[in-house]
Amino acid sequence: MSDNIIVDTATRIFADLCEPQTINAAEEGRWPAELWNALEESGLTLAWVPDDLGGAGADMTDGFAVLRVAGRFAAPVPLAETLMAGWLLAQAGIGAPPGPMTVAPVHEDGNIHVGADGKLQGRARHIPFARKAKHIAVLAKKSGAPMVALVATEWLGIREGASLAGEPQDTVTFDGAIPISTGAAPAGLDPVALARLGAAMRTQQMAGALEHILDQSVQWSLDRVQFGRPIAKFQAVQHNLATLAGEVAAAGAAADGAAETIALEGPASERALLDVAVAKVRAGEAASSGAAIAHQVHGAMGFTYEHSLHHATRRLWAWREEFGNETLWAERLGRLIAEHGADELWPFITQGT
Amino acid sequence: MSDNIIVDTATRIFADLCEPQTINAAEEGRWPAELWNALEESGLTLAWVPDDLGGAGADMTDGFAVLRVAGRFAAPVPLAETLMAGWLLAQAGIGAPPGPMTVAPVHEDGNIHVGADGKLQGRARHIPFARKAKHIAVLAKKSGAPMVALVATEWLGIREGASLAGEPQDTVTFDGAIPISTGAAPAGLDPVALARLGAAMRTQQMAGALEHILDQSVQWSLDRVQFGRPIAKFQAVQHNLATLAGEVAAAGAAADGAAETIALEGPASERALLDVAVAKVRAGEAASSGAAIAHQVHGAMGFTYEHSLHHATRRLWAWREEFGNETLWAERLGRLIAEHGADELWPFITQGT
Amino acid sequence: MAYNFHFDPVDLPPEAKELRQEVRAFLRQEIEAGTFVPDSERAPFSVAKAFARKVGAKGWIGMTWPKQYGGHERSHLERYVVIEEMLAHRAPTRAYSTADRQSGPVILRYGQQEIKEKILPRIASGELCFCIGLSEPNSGSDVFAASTRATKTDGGWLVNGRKIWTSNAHNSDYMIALLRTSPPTKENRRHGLTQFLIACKSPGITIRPIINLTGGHDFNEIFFDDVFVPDAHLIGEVDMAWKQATDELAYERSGPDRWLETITALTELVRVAGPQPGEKLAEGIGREVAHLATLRRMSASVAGMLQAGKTPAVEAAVVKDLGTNWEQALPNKVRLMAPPRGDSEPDSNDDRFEQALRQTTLIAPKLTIQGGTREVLRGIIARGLGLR
Amino acid sequence: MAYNFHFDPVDLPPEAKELRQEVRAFLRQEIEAGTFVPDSERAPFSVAKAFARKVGAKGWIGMTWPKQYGGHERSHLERYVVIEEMLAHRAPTRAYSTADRQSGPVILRYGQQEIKEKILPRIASGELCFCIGLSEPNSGSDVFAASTRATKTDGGWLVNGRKIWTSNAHNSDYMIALLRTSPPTKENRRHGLTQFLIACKSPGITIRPIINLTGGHDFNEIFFDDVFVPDAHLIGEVDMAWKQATDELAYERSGPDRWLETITALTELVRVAGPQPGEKLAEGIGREVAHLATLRRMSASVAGMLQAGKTPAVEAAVVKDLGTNWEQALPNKVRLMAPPRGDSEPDSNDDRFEQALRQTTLIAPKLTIQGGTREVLRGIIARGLGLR
Repeated sequence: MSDNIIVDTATRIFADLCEPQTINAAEEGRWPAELWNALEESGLTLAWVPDDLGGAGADMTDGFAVLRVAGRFAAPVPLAETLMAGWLLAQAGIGAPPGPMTVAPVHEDGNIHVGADGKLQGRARHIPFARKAKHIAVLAKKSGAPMVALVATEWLGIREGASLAGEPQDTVTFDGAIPISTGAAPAGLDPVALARLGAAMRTQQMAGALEHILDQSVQWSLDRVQFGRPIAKFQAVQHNLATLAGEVAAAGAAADGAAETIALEGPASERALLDVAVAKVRAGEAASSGAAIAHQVHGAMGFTYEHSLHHATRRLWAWREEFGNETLWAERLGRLIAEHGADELWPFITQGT
Repeated sequence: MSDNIIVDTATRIFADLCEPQTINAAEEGRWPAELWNALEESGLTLAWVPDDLGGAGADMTDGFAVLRVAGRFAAPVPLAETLMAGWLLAQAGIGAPPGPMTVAPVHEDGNIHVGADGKLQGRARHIPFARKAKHIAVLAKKSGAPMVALVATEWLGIREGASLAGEPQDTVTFDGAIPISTGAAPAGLDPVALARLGAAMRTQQMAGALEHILDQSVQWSLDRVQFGRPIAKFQAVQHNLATLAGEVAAAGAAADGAAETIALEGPASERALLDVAVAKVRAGEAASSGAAIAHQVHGAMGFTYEHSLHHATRRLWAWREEFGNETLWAERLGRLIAEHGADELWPFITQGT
Repeated sequence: MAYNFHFDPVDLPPEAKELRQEVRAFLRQEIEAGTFVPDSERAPFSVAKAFARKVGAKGWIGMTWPKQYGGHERSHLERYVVIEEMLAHRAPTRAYSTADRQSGPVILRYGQQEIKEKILPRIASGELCFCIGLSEPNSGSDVFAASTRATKTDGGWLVNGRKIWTSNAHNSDYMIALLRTSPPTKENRRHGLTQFLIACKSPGITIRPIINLTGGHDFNEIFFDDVFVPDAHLIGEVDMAWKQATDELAYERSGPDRWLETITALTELVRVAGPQPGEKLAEGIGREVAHLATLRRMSASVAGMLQAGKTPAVEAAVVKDLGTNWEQALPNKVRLMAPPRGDSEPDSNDDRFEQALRQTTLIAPKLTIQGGTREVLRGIIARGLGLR
Repeated sequence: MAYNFHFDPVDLPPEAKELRQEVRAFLRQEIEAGTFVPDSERAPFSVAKAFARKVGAKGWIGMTWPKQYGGHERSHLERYVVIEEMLAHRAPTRAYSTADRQSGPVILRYGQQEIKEKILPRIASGELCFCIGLSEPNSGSDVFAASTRATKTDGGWLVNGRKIWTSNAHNSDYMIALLRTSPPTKENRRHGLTQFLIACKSPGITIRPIINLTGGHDFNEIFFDDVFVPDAHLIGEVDMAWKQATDELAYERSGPDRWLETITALTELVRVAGPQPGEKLAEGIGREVAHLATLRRMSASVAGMLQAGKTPAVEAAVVKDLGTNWEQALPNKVRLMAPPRGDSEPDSNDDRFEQALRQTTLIAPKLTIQGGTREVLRGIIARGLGLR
């Protein structure tokens, strides 16, 4: 499979089946079955599951590229989460079931255990799409060793919550749940590494959403007439949009860096920490300043529910916080840089390239 | 004396005797004797010394207002320092000698002692104009009690340094120096309180310098033609200058608040901490963003030594750091707010008014 | 000298300080009595309406107006104190605030005697709610491009067209609308607009709600179909609204509502921080408080200048530009200062910090748009600097 | 779709990675040998000149040019690596960098054969220093308003007028100047300008130094009084310079010199912070490194796109706008992150942090002005977005 075929497939599906009304309906709780089914039938949802475990066995970079597109369309489905769950299960040799999935934990201090009786213990907060998922891929510990467990959601205690984007973000209680299957995770795969993968994925979605609001804002500025001319002709608007373009480009470049590194060497390496931290910090800043500009350009219209701008901007506000916000990643990154010391700052940044 | 007479006198003296060449010459080490003498003869330099100690006995608010004017003219003389020294000496009932003075320490961790033998011990860094001052008013400790000492500079070890503005900023070693006179300072007057007064004074100077660069930038934008019209007509320039105007106004308002409170109740109260911290933080931010805008509007011309913009901007860069920078004061302020708690935030800010 | 605007020192008179204590006591009592919860954005309108009557009974609406019209002839500074306490306590003022701040003063200044006598006392008592009909689908920031027209008819005017972004119209009794009565002239594109008082329940008016991105209903679109407005409801001179529009803005632009909209994010952060926050959090809180305290001083200063009979129009625009930019940026700064909250934290139904952060994050975009965009304000300041 | 610009993934070829090690080894050796101290802004020109010859001997000037003109036919990515290492080590490149980056490529593309053969090899060897005569007293950002004129005479041109802000002119052998040869036309205000190669020592040239606010001498004002320029020194088409000016900018705008100018403030902060900084300092450092690493990726991406034969003009403007804004803001951020330094600190003659902070603070203002102001860059990006 080439990059283009996968991305083109995804783009076509979203363009056909991810209209603004679909996104609004999803916020009201209606599952976008048509969209999800098309994604599943195309094999995109299990892109990161190897052939022999029932998946599409695509390159990780292809999966990241699809998430960029999903972000562009504000797709209200757990595509990122299902990709990630499939990847996590595959790490432990567990095949992926059909249907929507999600992962737990999402926080670095995640603390789920498999007891001697084989039952799960623990609680995970802020689990995206938990109530819509059929299964959850859990990264737990058993006697101190990392372990991946596949659990059916129907057995779990779910306390519903919502992200700023109105997407499900639930607290899941695993106490006493019996996994469908479990497998040992490779050494080094812990909630910290898992959060890196999640952060890299969210960064792609953010980059896509930013590309979208740039398009939308440029188009709006060309169409909207004030004081007798399109607002695009005002220097202040031009400068705002030029600034937005810079933020969009930076977020995209940073997201690409994280994706490449994870595709190359997985999330556990020091370089993965570097590139993911850079990406989540930079994309988070771009999300904040970019969304602010897009809203300023759109004026009152962009503040309405009927205009679709908020599909992207509310997701940007939610995603910048998920799998670690800018503060958390900046601190990690700063500590890493400090450990290596001043004279290694430049060599460290240019490592690999 | 009314506000206006004092301020008008100061304005006239600076307008006559504080030309850009005078400021450049001062940076090369030439003492602006004419300017200083005029200030001294007018009584401005000892405005804060009571009549009975040989000073002008003006209101503190008048002194602050004069510093605003001095900042506007980038006056290259230790007027603020001499005012402050006179005030400090007066606290201990010591009369002020003629000639330029400065104070020590300027840092909250200042640590100068008067020994049992009556001699001073200690070293103070970043003392403004030390090498140009005839005397230094020192806030020291004797057996744990605060003590003010007047010392002649000629007996001291001075290691020369310069601020970003090219003004003297020296390290002074007091070891073994015999004060001309000493007096007990009132309880509560310690280097922390002294730094508050210094910060309030610098804030006034910063507010004045900011007013000046706004004037200068507006005028330049009206005079400078690019692409066939004055750059003032470009919306981007207008927005920049409007932003600068806001920063100037905010710095001025914040500086006034600190000056009023200190004039009312001295620097040792909790409210003085609040208002000085607010002022130094807000004016510091205004200095940074304001100087950046002024330079952007002035283009290459403002980066030359022959244009006078740098007289104000380099002082703004130096002053934002002196007597505690934004970080230091913000932390103090944040701790104060936290101590009082969330429900007291609003009442605390509105206290007094 | 370009620096030709000025903020006078603030000196609240003793009666204003006393009044502050009185307002605080009243608000504490109302909160304790359960009259409202401190969450002005989400209070039902019925709560806001009941609250308006209580505030009116206290004499805190139309405070500066003549007694003859139900006002209380108190100072702008006293009014200022009442308003900032209301906002700081997040009291539900929206059933009377527009009338108190904008509509009432316009009627007082330009309205016909009959209307002044009829309407102003009812505003002051908290009985009437107002909205402002300014923006139209094709004129947002550019209010002078309005095309909704009023045509002279027997004994009054017939109104046809559309207004949009009209806050609170669905709850209002009256609207003051800017309507086209003549075409603009070549010399003055602002010519030809006239202000009218329109009863919102008039036949021919249709109100379409516009839901905003928080899911809330504040904006409306209003359709006028041969709506009759009696002659007595004409406000000021025909075609000359542009002369009337500018003065009143100083009232509107510098108020505490221009920098207190997201304060709850900061307050709740201070609560989360506890009495001994770390270096980073203390610094962050201090930085924002420095802005807040400075804005408050500037805002109070404008009130003082109004009281002194000055017209601080540029100063008011400066306060609004600084204030709305600050309050807009605040939730994101608070977010980045907040201690991380992972799986080790307990779940809670009553997470005041999280709620405050979410709500302020969502409303932030509108703060630099409503009531004069950032671009419009900077244009006004630039004009004040002599640049245009 | 408006999002019509693109940053290709970066993939430095193995030879570039090897070259990086080679350059680092060379620079370390030169620093150890005392050839230069890592402080490019303040190295004497004689040091820069000697360094240029060494770099030329290494084959690191004119790297991408044809061998026939003294070049080395290496890739843009190899050149990119050399440049970023030079900057990161603060090597004194100013005796050759302008010629390598801008003047050489212009001569290569538009110069006459005779000049290419005569000049380019001497640039590549590190022998020749160039400056660029663009701005004039009445045309700063608006280069097409230039009025310094070249008038045809026997065998060449006579130049009269003034150029200003010409960096390094007092040290340069040649200038490439943009001169007026015809008036602009009604249809095209950019018409009528021509590029010329001018020997700086030509009779009739007077150079007046302009000291900058750091006390340094970089800028100059240049007076032309009947300066003769031979026909062979005409570069490109007469009156058509506007067609030649745009292509070359991608080379200039996206280079590491657009985001590495103040890096020393960050490096020295990391040194001050030590291996285990507190929460606040760690976060602050991390935030800036995130920007730095992203800028570097984007900058390298533009080099890769140049190598692939693309013309990433808008992308280059984006890198320069982001890069210069970041590097300009950096010193102030570093200042605010730095641990307080009061009387408990020792005095030191060799306070690298303090020195780095001061120097970068002073040069910061020029970073968004030189080589295309922020306003010009944003205009270019806006045009790329289809807004103008």
